[in-house]
Amino acid sequence: MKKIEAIIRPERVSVVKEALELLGYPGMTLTEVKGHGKQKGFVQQWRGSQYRIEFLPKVKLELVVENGEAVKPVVEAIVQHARTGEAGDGKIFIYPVEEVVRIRTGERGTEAV
Amino acid sequence: MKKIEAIIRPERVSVVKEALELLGYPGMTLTEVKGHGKQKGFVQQWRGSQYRIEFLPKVKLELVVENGEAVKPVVEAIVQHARTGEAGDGKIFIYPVEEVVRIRTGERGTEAV
Amino acid sequence: MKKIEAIIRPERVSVVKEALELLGYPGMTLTEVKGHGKQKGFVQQWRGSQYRIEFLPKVKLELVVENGEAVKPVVEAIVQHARTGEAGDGKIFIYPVEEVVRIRTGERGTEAV
Amino acid sequence: MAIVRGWRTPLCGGVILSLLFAASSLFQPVTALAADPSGETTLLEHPSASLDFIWIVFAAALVFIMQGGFAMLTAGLCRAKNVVNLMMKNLMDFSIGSLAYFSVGFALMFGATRGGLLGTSGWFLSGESYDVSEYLLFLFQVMFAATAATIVAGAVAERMKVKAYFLYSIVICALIYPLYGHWVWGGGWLSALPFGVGHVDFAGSGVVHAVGGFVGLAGALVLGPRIGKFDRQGKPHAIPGHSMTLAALGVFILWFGWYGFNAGSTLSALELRSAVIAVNTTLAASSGAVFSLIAIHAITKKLDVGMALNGAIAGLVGITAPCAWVEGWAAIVIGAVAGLIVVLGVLGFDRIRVDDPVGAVSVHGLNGIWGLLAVGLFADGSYGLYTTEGPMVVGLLYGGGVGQLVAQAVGAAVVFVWAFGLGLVLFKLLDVLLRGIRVAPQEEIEGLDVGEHGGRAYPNFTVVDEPPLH
Amino acid sequence: MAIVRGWRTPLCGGVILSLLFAASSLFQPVTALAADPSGETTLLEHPSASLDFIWIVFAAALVFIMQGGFAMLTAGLCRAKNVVNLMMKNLMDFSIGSLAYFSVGFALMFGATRGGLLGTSGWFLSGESYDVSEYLLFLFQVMFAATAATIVAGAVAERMKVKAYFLYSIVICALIYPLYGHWVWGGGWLSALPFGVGHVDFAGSGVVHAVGGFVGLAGALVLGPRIGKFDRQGKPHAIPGHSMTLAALGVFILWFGWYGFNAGSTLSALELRSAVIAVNTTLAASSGAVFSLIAIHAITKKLDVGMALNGAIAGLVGITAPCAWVEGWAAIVIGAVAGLIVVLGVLGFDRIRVDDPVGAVSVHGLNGIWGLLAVGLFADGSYGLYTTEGPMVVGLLYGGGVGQLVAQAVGAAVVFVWAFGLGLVLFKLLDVLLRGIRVAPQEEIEGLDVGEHGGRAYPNFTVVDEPPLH
Amino acid sequence: MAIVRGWRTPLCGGVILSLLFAASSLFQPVTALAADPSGETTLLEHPSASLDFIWIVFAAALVFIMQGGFAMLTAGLCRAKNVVNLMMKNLMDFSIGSLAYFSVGFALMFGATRGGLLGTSGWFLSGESYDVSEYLLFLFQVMFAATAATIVAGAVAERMKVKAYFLYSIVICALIYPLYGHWVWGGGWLSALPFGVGHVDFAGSGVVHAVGGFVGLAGALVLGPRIGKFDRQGKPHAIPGHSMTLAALGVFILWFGWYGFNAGSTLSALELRSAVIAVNTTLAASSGAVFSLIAIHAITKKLDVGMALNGAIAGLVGITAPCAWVEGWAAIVIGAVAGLIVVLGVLGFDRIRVDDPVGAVSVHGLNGIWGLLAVGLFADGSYGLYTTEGPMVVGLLYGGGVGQLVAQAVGAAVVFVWAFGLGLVLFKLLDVLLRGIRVAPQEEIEGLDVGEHGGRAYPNFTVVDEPPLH
Ligand SMILES: Nc1ncnc2c1ncn2[C@@H]1O[C@H](COP(=O)(O)OP(=O)(O)O)[C@@H](O)[C@H]1O
Ligand SMILES: Nc1ncnc2c1ncn2[C@@H]1O[C@H](COP(=O)(O)OP(=O)(O)O)[C@@H](O)[C@H]1O
Ligand SMILES: Nc1ncnc2c1ncn2[C@@H]1O[C@H](COP(=O)(O)OP(=O)(O)O)[C@@H](O)[C@H]1O
Repeated sequence: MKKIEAIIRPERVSVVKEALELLGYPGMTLTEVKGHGKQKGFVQQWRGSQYRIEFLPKVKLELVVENGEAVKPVVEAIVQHARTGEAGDGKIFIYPVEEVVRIRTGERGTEAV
Repeated sequence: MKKIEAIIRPERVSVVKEALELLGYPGMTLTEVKGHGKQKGFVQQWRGSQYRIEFLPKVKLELVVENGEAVKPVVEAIVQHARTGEAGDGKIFIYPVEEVVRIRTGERGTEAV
Repeated sequence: MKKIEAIIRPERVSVVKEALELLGYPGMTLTEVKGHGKQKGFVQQWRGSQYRIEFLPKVKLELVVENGEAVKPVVEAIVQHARTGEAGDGKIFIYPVEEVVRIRTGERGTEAV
Repeated sequence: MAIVRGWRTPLCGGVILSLLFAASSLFQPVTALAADPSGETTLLEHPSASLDFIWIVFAAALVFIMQGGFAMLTAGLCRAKNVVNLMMKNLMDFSIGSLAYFSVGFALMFGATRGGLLGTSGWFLSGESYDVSEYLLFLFQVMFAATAATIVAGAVAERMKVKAYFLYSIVICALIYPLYGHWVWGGGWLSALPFGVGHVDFAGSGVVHAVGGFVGLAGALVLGPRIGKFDRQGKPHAIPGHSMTLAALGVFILWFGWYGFNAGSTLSALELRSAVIAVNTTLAASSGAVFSLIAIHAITKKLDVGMALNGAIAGLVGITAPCAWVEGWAAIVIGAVAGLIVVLGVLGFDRIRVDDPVGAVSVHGLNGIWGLLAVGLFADGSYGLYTTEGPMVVGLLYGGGVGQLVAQAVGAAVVFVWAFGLGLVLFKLLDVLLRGIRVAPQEEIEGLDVGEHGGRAYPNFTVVDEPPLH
Repeated sequence: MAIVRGWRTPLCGGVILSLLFAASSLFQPVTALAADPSGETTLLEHPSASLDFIWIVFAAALVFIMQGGFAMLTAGLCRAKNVVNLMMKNLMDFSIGSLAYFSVGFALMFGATRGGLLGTSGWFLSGESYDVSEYLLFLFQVMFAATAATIVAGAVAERMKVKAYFLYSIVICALIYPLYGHWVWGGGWLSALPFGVGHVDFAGSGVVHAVGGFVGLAGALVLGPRIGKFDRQGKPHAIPGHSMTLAALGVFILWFGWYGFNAGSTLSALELRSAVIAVNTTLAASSGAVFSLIAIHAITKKLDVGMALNGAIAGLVGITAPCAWVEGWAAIVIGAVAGLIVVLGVLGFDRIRVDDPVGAVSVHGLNGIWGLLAVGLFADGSYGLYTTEGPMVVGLLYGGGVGQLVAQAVGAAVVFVWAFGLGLVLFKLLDVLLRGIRVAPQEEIEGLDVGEHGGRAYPNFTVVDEPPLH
Repeated sequence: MAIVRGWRTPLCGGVILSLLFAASSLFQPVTALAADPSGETTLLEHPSASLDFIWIVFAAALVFIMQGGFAMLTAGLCRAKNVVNLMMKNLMDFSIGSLAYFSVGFALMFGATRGGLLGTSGWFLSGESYDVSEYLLFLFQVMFAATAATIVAGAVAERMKVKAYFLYSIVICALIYPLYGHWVWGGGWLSALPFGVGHVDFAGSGVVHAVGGFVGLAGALVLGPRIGKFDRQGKPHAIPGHSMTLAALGVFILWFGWYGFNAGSTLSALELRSAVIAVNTTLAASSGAVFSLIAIHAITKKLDVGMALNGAIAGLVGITAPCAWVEGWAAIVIGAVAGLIVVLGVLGFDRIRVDDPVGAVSVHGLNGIWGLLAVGLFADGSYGLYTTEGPMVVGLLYGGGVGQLVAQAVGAAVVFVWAFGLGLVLFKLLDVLLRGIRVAPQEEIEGLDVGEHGGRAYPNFTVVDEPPLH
């Protein structure tokens, strides 16, 4: 089993989510995060004096899939729908997952995903 | 070392936490997340027009344990205390961890957990 | 590729970030989390009756690096700059990462980091 | 404040009036109609009425904004997940309540009395009551009725069904409040008690605040405590409110509105005692805040802002009955005692496992009683029966003997029995009628907003429910 | 409210005045100067003026705080990411608008009329207009002009460029509002219509609210809907506001200020009808809230707080024109209809794809019209032409025939054509001049605060944009 | 506003009064008692007093709500982690301060003067001072004292110990404010300066705002800047406030209350100049907002809402002294200059490393001075010494010569030396007595709420401290 973790733009979440559901992956977890990378932050102002916001709001989308083969279509769907072509589009990381448990039933392994 | 990551209902956090402390695992990290899975969202209303909330609030509980043996009791404790039997109870994922460092002391490995 | 995940004090984020940038690692993702460990919570009061805050605010800093060698300097930089020497300084966890994709370009692997 | 029919003519007002009457006789006499909807006749016969209209219209507006103050205070002291529900209740208790008071309540309270028990004229402010003076009195009074109604919202917060609350709002504004009000301000039996000058309550420590507070107590008891408030051992757990800025704003707005509440209760601009009233209001609120803070700091070593905010309101409630009859230093003492009462009340109700989320029973109920008794203690004989005219109201400490204190104690006992008793009956009845006045546990945990209202208060923020995390 | 030059002397005011005049003749006669900047002469000649000054200064202050009410209501009903922008617009429409009204608007509205079309004197309140009575009238009127201006902020929220909004603020306060105002309150042609007593509008359902509402409609149309409001199929999507506590606070503050708005529009403390006006204001607001809630609950089965809040304001807008001419029960009916109108309006504009983020067009525009017509239906003949003096205003239901209703309908048609028409021209023109009055899509998505204002409203909170997450 | 003993009888007031006196002689003469706690005698002897009581009670209520305005503005401009602490300070500076002013301050300010230096009668408003007129004056004055006190809260925000602040509140209300107040309004030496008509300050640009502003400057200096405000190179870093909606609400409430502050300072309803005062207040605030926005936009190209909000208050502070003596256009100029001053002040204090979190020193201190000087420049000779009666106040630009400007400059110098000097002494002394008036660095970083108050303002929200994240 693999975890696909994508850091994406907040405004792309809904289209990415729809694409993943169409692919048959409804289960996912989202976290509001702040990111810093190639994309530059921006300058803000407070009563005349300026300051820089260096971390920009992003959404971390986590999705555990049953096996390695499922990774490819999911990654492609995310790349396709999350991309704008500008700095700040984000990244996808793939991690190994050793076990999954569904709390409701206690099922384990691929069935639980 | 393993990381146990449980996505659970916000209202079960306190009992799960107590159970884990009793087991001897006080260290843990919580994140407010939003999840989507088997559990259906619900319809909300704003000045007469309706909209659907599809992601429901969940809490992600992360707990790194010193070795594989520790995983079982922890997972059992979480399943037991987080479960309501209804859709939306959440999932537990187990990941491999390669190293742990305690920032305060610089200790590494199982001692640092 | 490795993921370095550090749970640190919110007020140390800016110095840690600067140190990591100096080391050449600008890309990172931050999440507001709440933690519980050696550090004790504290008692609060509400209209005369008291309650305990057991989870304290922390920031989770995630940083994926291209290879195992990069881990050491990064971990050292974090330990050095995040440490206060008091309970609650937090921990660093290292995880294996199997793949990285840059959404903007579709690049994969170490180039994408 | 007491019933006013036509315009009071104290000695000096008489000076003005007789003078102007003399002059008006130069014109064709206008036959005084019973009802004067345009105000022309009223002004002609009582030129000083124009002063009173300014005074009361603005005072009523000030009392109105207390609704906003209560809304902010209650919201601030409750959790974010129930705030839509609270705003709905705060808006609707006024809206429904004012229609109920217009239809029935005002007539029961200020209509021609039947044996000192209830009023019987002026329904819907129609017919003879379509008159500027009647409308003016209604304007001021409807704000008071709605204040009593909204006090209860805090005590039953975070668990009562909206529908139950709507029905309750009708009953308090149409029946519970007006009937007791008739006994004190409508020429009813309490004002005619044979002790002291009879039971008096200048601006409503009893009529408004104790009524609201004790109906609230009944509601809190029938509902039972919120999930999580007491653990299995019965130990109370704090459930902090979601915004101290809104709570503080609420207190400042309430305090502001209270100048209309107390000073406006002279009902006449010719009562210059209004200055003393307003000063006493200020001092008692200040002293309530200071002494509740001292008390809670002595007990817990924390500068507890929630308690200090409650303390300011407690001081205001305490001075509401005696505001016209006492001197500045006495107002400070009354406020100080109110501040202590609220601290002991909040801690005490927690101990006996009554869950009153915002402290409404302690603030309005207990201090309403205290305000009534304070008249019997501190009234200094410098002011009369709601006017400069005698008989003067004199309390125990100023040599007035125990008479006034007895009259006050009787009123206090009656308001407790009436409000708490009818409150119990009402909520029990609603509990049966509506198959429970309390929302389902699941709804309570999720928050009342998501269910019945279909929406949350703060959709752009991540709202966390603190208590489950400790 | 209608233009006042010097002080009205109805019969009974006359009693006082003639009396005091007689007395003043004992002193050296003071030559009446055209302009009296100190107020000494005015007081000497019209002692009752002192009452009117108290009345109007406080009423104006109450109307002013409605700016704060609008700010909170609009902010609460919009998203957190645009709130700095909204606060800026709310502050500046008053600030810029009041300077514009001082320079030009007041003279156009209340200056000596040229053919009933526009006023032509009193620019910058200088020269002859440096007079306490002129300043007093300006004080009250500038608050009304600014109210009209700020209503539009809600309809164009979350997408209009700040600069465009600033320019708009000048035009509405310097031209659009004052000219229409002149026709109704400045002695202009609408007030002289040959139907009924001419077109009347006691406190501005038409002059203030319909003007603001329909200029807002024009703005919403020229701008187009916010990104995400309608999907490709044209289906409306809800974009919930970020704070129901602030929205509720806004409504309470507005309601509070409305006592100054409506009762203050008597412009004289000698008009005791103010009591009836204030009661009607209360009842219509209550009834608006109750009936909008009933309506939306009937349709959606949800106790929708946003709609109930809108309903209260709708009731207030509806009663603004008729407040002085109707009885209590009629105020309730007027408010109830207003509550229904706002529900149908909000749902209807969604259906025809007009995006009005806070419902300003339904609340102020549609109900502004309703208020005007309600005069022609419910006026009961008990009150005259902005004073106790005749001719009395009588509506259809009270046997006044169709005349007054026609006069009201003409005014309603004119205000729609004028405000909507000029609004369209204005925003189209600004669109060309400023190369678009709408911010760039990227800025709209990120929120207007980060771009033009360089700062967000809530930097200590994590703000999430709900809609993209559903 | 200046001390009033008994009721002023200007020419025209005289008309009314002599008339009524004549009539009252028909009755048994009532011996004028020194103290009239019921108000009966006062009304009989001065029937027009009833007007003044209405006027002042409402004006005082309006000034009171400014406390809520300051609370919201200060809270909005500071960080969420310190908001409980700020609400506590805002509540308690009024509560403690009003008790201190009641005990000592009022007597020092308005008691019988000893050589123009200090008042010496009226302690605790007891004895001869238990009188409706004395209570009325106290009512209005205590609001002013508390305003001065609360201004300081902003300048010392986010780092001063609560206990130190409580002690400071006593001293400013019992000593610093009343003594300077005595010199200007209590018949003291500044009002008797031999230049112009003596130093004048209509509603307290100097007495209230400059006193608060410069005591605040002393506090900010003794405390030093907040951690993170200036980096090691001394470069200022922005520390944004946590809620622009609350900040904006605060400004609207303050502006609203200012109508009571300025117009109420006539202290008499017979001064029709109140209309001019209220208009000037409106125009100066508007102009302050507009010009501060223009200035900051010119410098930084951003539409900085924090600065525009500060600008509105700056305009209000600037017009407070001259409000009764200038014309509309001059009010606009005064406000415009105030708007520029506040921008330069805020940027300037940042540059010289004085950390004033909300800009209180620039808004209230610098513009307090500007307001005093503006009288000497723009007073147009149309209004006299706090009344319509002469000598008229004439400034340099209206041919009054340099005399009045000198009187104003002397007062300005005195208020700076007095407030800043005593402020320094006070805070240094408290620093020694309390072993530091500043909280520990760890507490400052965590926020003051968690430590001393044992609770946070927003427990249902995740609060992030923005600056460490940039
Ligand atoms: N090495 C990394 N480790 C963790 N998160 C990263 C890393 N690099 C980028 N990110 C995340 O991805 C987001 C987008 O990165 P950025 O470099 O701006 O994108 P792009 O490469 O497409 O321009 C960042 O805001 C950050 O949250
Ligand atoms: N494949 C997945 N990857 C990541 N998170 C998931 C996945 N499936 C479920 N979740 C998380 O678990 C939560 C509960 O899932 P759900 O399917 O509703 O539970 P259940 O299977 O017990 O009904 C979701 O809200 C989501 O946060
Ligand atoms: N085993 C663990 N798994 C996950 N997170 C942990 C674990 N132990 C500690 N943490 C995180 O690290 C933070 C600091 O831990 P703590 O034990 O207080 O630090 P220290 O060991 O330096 O005193 C905690 O608040 C928690 O977020």
